[in-house]
Amino acid sequence: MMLRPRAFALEPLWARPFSIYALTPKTISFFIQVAGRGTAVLAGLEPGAPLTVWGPLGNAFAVEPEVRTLILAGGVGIAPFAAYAKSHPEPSRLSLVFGCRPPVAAYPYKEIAGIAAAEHFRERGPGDIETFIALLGERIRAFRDGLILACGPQPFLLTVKRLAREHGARLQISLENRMACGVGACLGCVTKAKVAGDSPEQAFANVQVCTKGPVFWADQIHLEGEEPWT
Amino acid sequence: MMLRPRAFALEPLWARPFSIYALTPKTISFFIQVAGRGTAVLAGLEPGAPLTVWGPLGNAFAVEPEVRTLILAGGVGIAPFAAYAKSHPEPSRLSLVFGCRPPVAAYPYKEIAGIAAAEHFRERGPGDIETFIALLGERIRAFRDGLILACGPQPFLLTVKRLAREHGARLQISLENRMACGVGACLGCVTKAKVAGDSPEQAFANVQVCTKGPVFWADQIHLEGEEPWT
Amino acid sequence: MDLSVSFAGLTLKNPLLTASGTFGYGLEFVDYGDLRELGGIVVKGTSLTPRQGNPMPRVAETPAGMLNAIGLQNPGVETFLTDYLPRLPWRETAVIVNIYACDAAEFGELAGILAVEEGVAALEVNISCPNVKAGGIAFGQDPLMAAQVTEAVKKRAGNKPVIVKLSPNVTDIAALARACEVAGADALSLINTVSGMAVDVRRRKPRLANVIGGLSGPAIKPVALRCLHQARGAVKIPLIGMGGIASAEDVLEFILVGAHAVQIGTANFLRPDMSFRIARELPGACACFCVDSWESFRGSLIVEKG
Amino acid sequence: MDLSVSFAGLTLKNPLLTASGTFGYGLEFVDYGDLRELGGIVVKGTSLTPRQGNPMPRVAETPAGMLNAIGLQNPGVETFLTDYLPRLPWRETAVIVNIYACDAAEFGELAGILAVEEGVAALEVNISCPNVKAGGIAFGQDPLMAAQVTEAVKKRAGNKPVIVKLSPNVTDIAALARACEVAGADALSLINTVSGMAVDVRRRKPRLANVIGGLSGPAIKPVALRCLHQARGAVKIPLIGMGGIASAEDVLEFILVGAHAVQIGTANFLRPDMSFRIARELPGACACFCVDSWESFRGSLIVEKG
Ligand SMILES: Cc1cc2nc3c(=O)[nH]c(=O)nc-3n(C[C@H](O)[C@H](O)[C@H](O)COP(=O)(O)OP(=O)(O)OC[C@H]3O[C@@H](n4cnc5c(N)ncnc54)[C@H](O)[C@@H]3O)c2cc1C
Ligand SMILES: Cc1cc2nc3c(=O)[nH]c(=O)nc-3n(C[C@H](O)[C@H](O)[C@H](O)COP(=O)(O)OP(=O)(O)OC[C@H]3O[C@@H](n4cnc5c(N)ncnc54)[C@H](O)[C@@H]3O)c2cc1C
Ligand SMILES: Cc1cc2nc3c(=O)[nH]c(=O)nc-3n(C[C@H](O)[C@H](O)[C@H](O)COP(=O)(O)O)c2cc1C
Ligand SMILES: Cc1cc2nc3c(=O)[nH]c(=O)nc-3n(C[C@H](O)[C@H](O)[C@H](O)COP(=O)(O)O)c2cc1C
Ligand code: FES
Ligand code: FES
Repeated sequence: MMLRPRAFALEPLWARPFSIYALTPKTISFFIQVAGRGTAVLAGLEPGAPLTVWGPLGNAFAVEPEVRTLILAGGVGIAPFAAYAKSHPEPSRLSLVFGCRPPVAAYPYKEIAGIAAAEHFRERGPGDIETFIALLGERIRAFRDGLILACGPQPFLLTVKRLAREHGARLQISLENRMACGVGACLGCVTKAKVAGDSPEQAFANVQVCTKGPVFWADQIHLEGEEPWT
Repeated sequence: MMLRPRAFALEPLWARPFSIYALTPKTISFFIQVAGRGTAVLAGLEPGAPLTVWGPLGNAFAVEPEVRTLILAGGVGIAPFAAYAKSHPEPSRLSLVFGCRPPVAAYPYKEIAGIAAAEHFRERGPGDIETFIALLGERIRAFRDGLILACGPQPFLLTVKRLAREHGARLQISLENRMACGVGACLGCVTKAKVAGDSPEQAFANVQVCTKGPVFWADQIHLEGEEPWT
Repeated sequence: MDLSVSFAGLTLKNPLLTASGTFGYGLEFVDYGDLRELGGIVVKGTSLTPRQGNPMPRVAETPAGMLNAIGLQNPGVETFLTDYLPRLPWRETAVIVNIYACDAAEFGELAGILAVEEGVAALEVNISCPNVKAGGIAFGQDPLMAAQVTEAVKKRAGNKPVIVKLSPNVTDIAALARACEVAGADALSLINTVSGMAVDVRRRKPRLANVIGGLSGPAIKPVALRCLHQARGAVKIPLIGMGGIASAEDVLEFILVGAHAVQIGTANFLRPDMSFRIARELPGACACFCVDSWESFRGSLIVEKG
Repeated sequence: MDLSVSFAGLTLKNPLLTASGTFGYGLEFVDYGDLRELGGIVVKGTSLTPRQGNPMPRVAETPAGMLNAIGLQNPGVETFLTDYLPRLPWRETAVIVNIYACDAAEFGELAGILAVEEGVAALEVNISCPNVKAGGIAFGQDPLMAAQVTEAVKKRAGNKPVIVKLSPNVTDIAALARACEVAGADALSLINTVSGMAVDVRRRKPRLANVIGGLSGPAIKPVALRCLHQARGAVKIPLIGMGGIASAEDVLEFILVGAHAVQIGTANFLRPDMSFRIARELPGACACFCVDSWESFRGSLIVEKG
């Protein structure tokens, strides 16, 4: 007889990057959405299964206790904000706008809503996206003197960046580029960013998202799909 | 953070071949010794884990109810003989000689010993091997008018074949060539065997162990490591 | 959608063929599926006279792949025609014969024998035999020699389509592809195995008796796609892609890059019903990836930079 | 056993180097191990002037491997010498600089700059730049061009050992190896990545912006061992083996086939302490496989047939 366990798979080679979802002195938690093979393997692990873990890498969202802060999260982009909200010294100054397609109960939304002002929007069909973009626009305008933090899918980030620019708001974005080494060595995860100064004429350089990011000031980077800087 | 489950391994590509150890209308059992990566993955499976299984392939040891039959098993080579003994119509005519290095309790020896005459020999150190070979020689001589069946590691099979030839005994050998396709298609598992007739002058042809074997009459095949046929 | 494809004088009910040497004569797989579900079968490399092949061991596993040095063991073309071909459902599933010889004349002779066989849909010419006169470099590694073999086969093949199978072990596969096209090939198959080797540290020996063998399986899929892409840019004749295909999505990858058909090889060893499964999963995969017709999908890869 | 090796004017405390482009400047890994545990570090490909590299995406996963088309992003040789080299423990661990240029003159210039740097143990010449004049074929794919580059570097390299890094994407790697030996190379490194490609069926696009990239990782280990074996048969100068090494046993495989040293590349991405782990596991693996000395073990592969 020939036997072949399905576990004889050609498993992914690289590790996968995730944000810290919760941290205690004894445990570290991740909030993981199954997106493909690697996350499916992670989701299927038995309790106690061994893992190789390294990090944390790079930087984190700015914490400005005195400043009204708007969190914009799309889908699993909400993951890093649970710990952010919990450790923020002035959660009363925080507001969250969360957009998703699956039911909101699938996400750690309530946790944040228990600490900070929060609202959510579920995209159910065509046309909803325009309503959501209008909502984002209103909120960004309301926080144009505060701080805005965003994490989510690429089209979401492009929209948020455009709206923030229109309203002259300060915006930080967390990028989710594909990563191989996760230590800044392979140059596979780079994004175009201004290395110093901020004059529009200055050339962009390719910097590692894994160690120089993942969080960037939106006006310092060029997103994939964005029209060239003018 | 970067996460990498150990299950992200570069798992073996091929299925692995095993003999049927026990069969009931609802279940099939295998007796598997961990020899490398593939068997280690199999051994580590959780109950209920899905497997791809195909077979049985090829032939099986001869059953000659009227004939005194000697089973020679080395190590995990004992696996196919549990079912053989249990389904044999005249187990009183069966004898087993079993050789191993780990304790005999690690093998399904008792099961066969409960049905057939059985003795075992444990190799513990240098020099033991000569004693075992002498024992094999004696038993083979005693069965030179009967039928001898052998399964075990290559050096064991070479010794048994030589002794059987010396004593003019009829011997069947089960081969454990490395297999890729397990259906006779890839020609990766072949052994040199006489295709028809049995004159020593006849040329050997390469035949698939997976479908034309794994059991062969010893005088019909050329084992790896054996001096050329004379 | 209509899964059938027509090219180079062949009509297949779907673009799935099995790769030579990995599917025997098809008959080994009848317990695991219906051969008529496949677009076609490419049988084991067949030579003029029987060959015993290389000594053992002939196969070794490698990460996501395998090495083989079978050495073209086969019973010869006559036995194939009398013992195997009549048992195959060649009216419903194309039977393509992979032919192997060590000089152009012998290739021509083989082609002549097969040209008159109704059950043979096409010839696939395996030009990986090392040419001893040319210092051991294989026919398939030299554009001139590849062209000579192609011409010799074409001349004797009658109305059978001639498919030349290219090796990836070359500096410039586009040059090989062009040479075969100019010499009259009706289609090209690519790729054959990648030259490789494995060793056993404990025994201090190569894992193959032949030392060097051919690497195949998922490990080489990126090499196969790259060769296909380069050949696609170099010639106009239809291409048959292969190398590491193990799913319906993999099949679509090769067609996206420009293949008219594909072959499933080493994946048949992962489970013997693999080719049948892929055939059954293909319609669903087409729907899932919004593929409406082969004509609109084939070669539709968006390449911004060459 | 004594793990140190001396060859081509280099003395390494063990035969483990890290492969260019996979270990940055070493400094990225200091949180995961002590650089002085390694025989040496080959730094990222360095050019005369800064380079921004290719557009994104630049990397893609493949079965047991990966593709990259980084495009040699690097800050240029001057920044390397002022900002990186002084921070490396070059007295205790060999720092080898991988150099990259698109013509022989520029290669010579780079060599001249590095020749006078005490912290540089050797130069590794990356000849995979496509030569536009020669129709896009890379220096490393043509024996004549490879020899020209080797000579140009050797002339300006002073007493620094010159290691030429060979590409596997050639019909005849032995010819390339011989050409570099004759041109004065002190050692050869092999292999660089295997040319490959991957596509995304959903978006109908290549997975790399550059379309074609280099395949590395365990998938290519059989190709690497085969190239090493062929080069070993062709030249007398020492060889540095690499391609898919991910364990101490893999290291021994390359030394068994004839390498003086090895490089660990893609495996550094499986876990950032990989090279340090392999360094720690090497003595145990030597004991387990009865390796008493590098001299007796190196190239001791038992080959019955060539
Ligand atoms: C800094 C950072 C933090 C992240 N934090 C979280 C988190 O907290 N929770 C969470 O669920 N996910 C997070 N992600 C995304 C997560 O890493 C990807 O979903 C995961 O790598 C996908 O792997 P896969 O093998 O399942 O999917 P694949 O089969 O590799 O790909 C499936 C799909 O996901 C896309 N994808 C693959 N890798 C990435 C990647 N690195 N970034 C973005 N898209 C990718 C592919 O393009 C494809 O469309 C984070 C990513 C980064 C870079
Ligand atoms: C017809 C047949 C019946 C078998 N029945 C049983 C059985 O009932 N129980 C059992 O435990 N084992 C049986 N085996 C042996 C079993 O298939 C191998 O032990 C297994 O394939 C090893 O796989 P691995 O990945 O663990 O080892 P690998 O890492 O592949 O190799 C470890 C060691 O085992 C050797 N090896 C690998 N594959 C084989 C093989 N196919 N045959 C022989 N040696 C091999 C290798 O040379 C190496 O020395 C049988 C083999 C055959 C051909
Ligand atoms: C065991 C084995 C035997 C093969 N025999 C032949 C052959 O006889 N003729 C041939 O042209 N190709 C032969 N090949 C090559 C395959 O047809 C195919 O080109 C190659 O394996 C790549 O496809 P894959 O990765 O899907 O296996 C053989 C491959 C394997 C693995
Ligand atoms: C991300 C990445 C970047 C690389 N950059 C270089 C380089 O700058 N110069 C060079 O000669 N080789 C470069 N290589 C090739 C490696 O040094 C090595 O030759 C190849 O990856 C094979 O080894 P591996 O399979 O262990 O990775 C790079 C490889 C990778 C994966
Ligand atoms: S993942 Fe390698 S540099 Fe960021
Ligand atoms: S394993 Fe393929 S022919 Fe036996």
